[in-house]
Amino acid sequence: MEAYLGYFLYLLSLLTVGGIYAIFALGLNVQWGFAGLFNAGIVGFVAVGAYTYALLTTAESTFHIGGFGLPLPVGMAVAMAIAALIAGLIGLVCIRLRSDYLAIATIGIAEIIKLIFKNETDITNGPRGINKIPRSWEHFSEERFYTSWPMSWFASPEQWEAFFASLPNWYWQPLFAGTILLIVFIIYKMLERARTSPWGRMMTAIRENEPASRAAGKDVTKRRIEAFVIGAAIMGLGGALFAQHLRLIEPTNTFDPSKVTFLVWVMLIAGGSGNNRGAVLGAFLIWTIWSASELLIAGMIDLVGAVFSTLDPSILATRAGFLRMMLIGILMQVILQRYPGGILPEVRPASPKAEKTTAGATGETK
Amino acid sequence: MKKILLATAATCMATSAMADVNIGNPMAMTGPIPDLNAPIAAAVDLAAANVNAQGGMFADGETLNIIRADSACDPTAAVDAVTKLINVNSVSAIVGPVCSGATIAQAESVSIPAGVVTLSVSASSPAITNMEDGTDLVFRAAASDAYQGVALAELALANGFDNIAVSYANDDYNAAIAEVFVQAYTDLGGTVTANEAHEPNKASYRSEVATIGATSENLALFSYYGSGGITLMRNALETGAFTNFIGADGMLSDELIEQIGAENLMTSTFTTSASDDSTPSFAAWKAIADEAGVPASDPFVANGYDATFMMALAIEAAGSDDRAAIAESLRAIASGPGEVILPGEWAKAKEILAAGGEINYEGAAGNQDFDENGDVAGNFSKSVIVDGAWQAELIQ
Amino acid sequence: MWDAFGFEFVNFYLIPGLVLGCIYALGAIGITLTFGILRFANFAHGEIMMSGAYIAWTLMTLVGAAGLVIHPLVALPFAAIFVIGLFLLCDRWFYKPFRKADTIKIVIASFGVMLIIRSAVQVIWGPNQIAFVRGISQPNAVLREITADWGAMIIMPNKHIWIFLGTIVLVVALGYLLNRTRIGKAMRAVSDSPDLAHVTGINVDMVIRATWIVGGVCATAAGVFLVMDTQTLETTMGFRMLLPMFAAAILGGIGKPYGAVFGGLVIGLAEELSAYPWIGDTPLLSPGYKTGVAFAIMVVMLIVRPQGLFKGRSF
Amino acid sequence: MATDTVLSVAGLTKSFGGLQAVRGVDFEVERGAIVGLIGPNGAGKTTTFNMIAGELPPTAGKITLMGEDITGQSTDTLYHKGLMRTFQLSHEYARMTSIENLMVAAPDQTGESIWSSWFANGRVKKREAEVIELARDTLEFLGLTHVGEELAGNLSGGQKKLLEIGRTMMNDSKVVLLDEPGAGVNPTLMRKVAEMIEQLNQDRGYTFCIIEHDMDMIARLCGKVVVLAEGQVLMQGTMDEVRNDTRVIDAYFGGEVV
Repeated sequence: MEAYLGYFLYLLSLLTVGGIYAIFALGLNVQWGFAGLFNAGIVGFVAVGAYTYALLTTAESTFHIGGFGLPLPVGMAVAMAIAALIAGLIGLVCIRLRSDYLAIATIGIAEIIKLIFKNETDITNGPRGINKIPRSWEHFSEERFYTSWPMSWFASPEQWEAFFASLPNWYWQPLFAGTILLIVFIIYKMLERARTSPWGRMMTAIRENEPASRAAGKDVTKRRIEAFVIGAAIMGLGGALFAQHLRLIEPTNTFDPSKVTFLVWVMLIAGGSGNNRGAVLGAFLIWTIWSASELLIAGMIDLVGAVFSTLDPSILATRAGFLRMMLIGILMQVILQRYPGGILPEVRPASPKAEKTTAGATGETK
Repeated sequence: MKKILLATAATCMATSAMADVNIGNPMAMTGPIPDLNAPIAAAVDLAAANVNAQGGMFADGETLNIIRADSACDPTAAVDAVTKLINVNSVSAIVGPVCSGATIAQAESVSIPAGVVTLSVSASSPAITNMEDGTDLVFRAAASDAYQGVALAELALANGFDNIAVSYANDDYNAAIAEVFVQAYTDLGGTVTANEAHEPNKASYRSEVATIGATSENLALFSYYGSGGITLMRNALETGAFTNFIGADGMLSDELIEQIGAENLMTSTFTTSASDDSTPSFAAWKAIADEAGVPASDPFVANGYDATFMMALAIEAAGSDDRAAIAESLRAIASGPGEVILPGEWAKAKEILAAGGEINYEGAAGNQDFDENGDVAGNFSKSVIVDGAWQAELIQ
Repeated sequence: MWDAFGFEFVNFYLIPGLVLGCIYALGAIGITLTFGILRFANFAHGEIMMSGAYIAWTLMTLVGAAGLVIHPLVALPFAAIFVIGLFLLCDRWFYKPFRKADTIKIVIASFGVMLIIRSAVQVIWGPNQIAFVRGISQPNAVLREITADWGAMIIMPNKHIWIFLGTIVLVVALGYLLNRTRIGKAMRAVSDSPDLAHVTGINVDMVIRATWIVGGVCATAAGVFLVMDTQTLETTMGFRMLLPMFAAAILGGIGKPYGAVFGGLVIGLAEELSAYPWIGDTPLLSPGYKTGVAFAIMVVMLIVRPQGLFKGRSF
Repeated sequence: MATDTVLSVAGLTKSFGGLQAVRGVDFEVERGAIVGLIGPNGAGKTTTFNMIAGELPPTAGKITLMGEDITGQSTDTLYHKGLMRTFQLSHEYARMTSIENLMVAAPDQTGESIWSSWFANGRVKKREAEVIELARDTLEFLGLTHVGEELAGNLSGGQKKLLEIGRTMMNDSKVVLLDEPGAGVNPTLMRKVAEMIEQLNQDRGYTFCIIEHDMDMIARLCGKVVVLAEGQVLMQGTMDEVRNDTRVIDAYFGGEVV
């Protein structure tokens, strides 16, 4: 029984992290899939979201600025807003750069953002990072929450303490995973609606043919910035959830471009860019492969060690992590060449009928 | 399909090890400090091998398995790795992550909520001291930076350096220890002439060296040898900007001698949390390590051995691999009263425990008595070059 | 002790900056040519550079096992052959299928190649640091004596002299290739205008191969020079050099090899000189931000003058 | 015919580096007129168009649209002021259907605001229904209903040209700049294109300014022709005047009377 609980909890953690990556991938899909903006600085927006959330919601601390102890939803909303704001500023100056150039510029900007978080020690606690970041649902069992309003209004601290003691210690895990999946679902729904509305048509038009769209009265620059900002806001929200999941963030290793930016790109390209379902599917799939490959490779090494007893498996074991990276790199090449559009390629929303129908053309709006 | 296959594979692995005692060991094979990681991992394996060679776990001699995972010094990877260790591999305890960030993240995010004990090998951040609210699940076998920074400041003044320039790598470990050092050194009456961070892993540090080198001929260097420390040291020696060097255990490695040459390190002193040859526990450890070919004095290697050995003792003392009982027995075996157990003395400890006696483990890296926060005080030794190799000497 | 040097700025800021600049410059040549001729930003360039250094080290160790000690510069040409082979294989397997597709595909493919090469090196040679040349390098005594007589003592180890000379030789050779040989002229033509080049009957496949070869030689040299300078091999060093090299290529103007050389020197100097106490006694910029200097120059350049100082192409 | 000027160009100049592509071009387009812009290759016709349409900022000179100075205004702003252009090489959205190609060009689409798409679905749907209706009418007018659901990339060259004209109809533009509507179009469709232009001019009162190499088409449509050569206006007048002008014959027709 115990073992099954373990698998269930691991499954939940796969859904949690997969869901967070799905949010990043959906954000990237707005930027790249819809608007064709090559953002290679995803990690910068994620970091901005995570740090904003962490600084706003943690309890007061001597290590970094504030610890403002604000409610969690406020932290998440402001994380989105700040990420959007920064994206807007970047967009104003960089958006006219074409594909590779924009990629290089955004990588550079993301690195600069990380350097700022690392060096402005008074604000961010520098390389040591911020810990004790409150996590949705689990935070209710923290003393500073159940002794303050609104929780204190419902019951006394002792009652709360007893209540939480009666729950299994993983009670928050399904709730947290569920919350993330719900957020993924809401973002997915909103983006789907945007995609199938005239907004999506206009974005596709701008991506397909810029001069024609300008001639058709579309303010291309403004629309590009809009997509960039929306995507960044989604990434900022993802960053806030990322911080909740990790409960400690620090600038160097948490926000490693090869594990955030690159992995998210792999997810989107594998799933199918331009397709929101593809983005979500790619995120869950790649994260599962990524996470479970450690177990698999560990097993394979044991096997190799058992079969070829003369080999020293410990050498392989210390290098297993790199095999994993290589696996992802090769997987990526295979997908790029075999499935150029991803597993779920982009599908345009159904075009309206050109023929007039007698039964009132207005009904045929989809 | 793939998912099913993976799940099956995971299940097989988990069940195959079910009858034994499993300890999860998230290390940092990938990530920024692979150099430090390898000898520590070897020490962890060595401790398990010692245990298994001397009768194994419990009365029926179960095998102690070390299940290794990769935390990459990265909170994301650490949380993921420890989630798998706890839930899929069903380990009894975590002997742990190397980096402070990874340790805090995995503890706060996974192991504390799951009620699993973590005993970190080398996490030294002061933030760990006050991390827990009401639980007693996080311990460490390495002293907090707070202790070593002070010891180093005293050493610097004892060596007659009344002014010093400080250069530290901008990572969690080195930034923290530099901060403590600067504070202690100034309080004790020394003058810090320059205090600059350097970005790890740069190709050249000549300009950094030149800038701070104009102010003092003594350099306190806080860096990992494997991620820029050697380069900085080399640049400092090449330019001749500094005469004397002191530093913490991140720099103390045979690799330094290997790369820079002993003849160039005659004016260098590095501290480490290991004891010197004169203590019986270090001598015992050195004998075991030398026999197995593990570098005994490299940073945190002794701590890695201690952590694993203590966790095994704790499980043995608890009488089962049940997670809940381990935290309590970990405190019991680590400090007095009781018979003193030295590194490698598994059979002796097992016998005493079986007879219902009490033990007190005196580790390779210090006496390993936990305070109420799960921290150890640690002894410090200074290492200097003697006959082309590091020689440690206990400092008070 | 310190005052004895006198010529501090030159010795500890200018020369190291130029050394770093030379390395960036050689790496940026390959990037700018790939960008100009194949029209994509090759993210794998840094890793290629790094693998070149590893191969050079392996050659030196193998020969060393036979009792012969060779200078890294001797191993360089042989390592370059391996690297060129690697470049051509990557092109054949990973880049060629996307020649006609969107730029983005090939850029992402190069991202993947970067990952594959790096992890392959980590699996083969292990992630740990390896000593390339042991010990510390003493300044060249002759140079010091001579310059000291002139009243401006220059302290420069031999390795830096080799790096300067090597860079000059390679850049001069590159100039000869591009200006005097048929294939070099064809490369310039393709870089300036691929459509026109196609019309005039230039063998584009040939030009692409030549690009990889030239880029490969320069990348190997950059990698070997880098490890000659730092004296240690490390698997992540390529990636850390990548963005500064991009910055150099952009600064000099995409498709302009000489621009890349100039850009490399500027970026190298800017990084080192940013820590010089220009105002007062403290460094102008905290060394913690040193890495950011190259990125900042690059971003500003992209925004203000994307065609670069030498009027390269902008997309 | 009405005589008030809707579009006037005065002293329009554009230099690229040292090269002066357009040098002080002046001409006027009256309301309801169809003005032809002709000249040999490299005469600066498309550059002039690009400047009027806001794609290129002029080096000097002034462009006036219905009394308002529009010099240097962006293409999308001009769209909202009733000036629209087509392209020499068709700029269709290849991976969208013909009807969608038209719908993109409709003005005042509520659904183009992402907020409305989320929170004002009713209004979006209402306007979308109108846009579809308009697009269907336009398709019918163009005679493209049968390829309405076809991807625009699969259409023939002539159909693409028609689609481009159709896009200008979606906006009910006042002034339309057509850049070689006949280029690469087969003679049958060419006649059709010309018919459309005439019809739009007469029925809807569109003002056209056309670049075209096909002299028959120019002769048939244009009341006034402006001849450009080497970036300058060589002459303007009716087609007959142009045909008989020796300067034009020298510069453009190379001495050969068409």
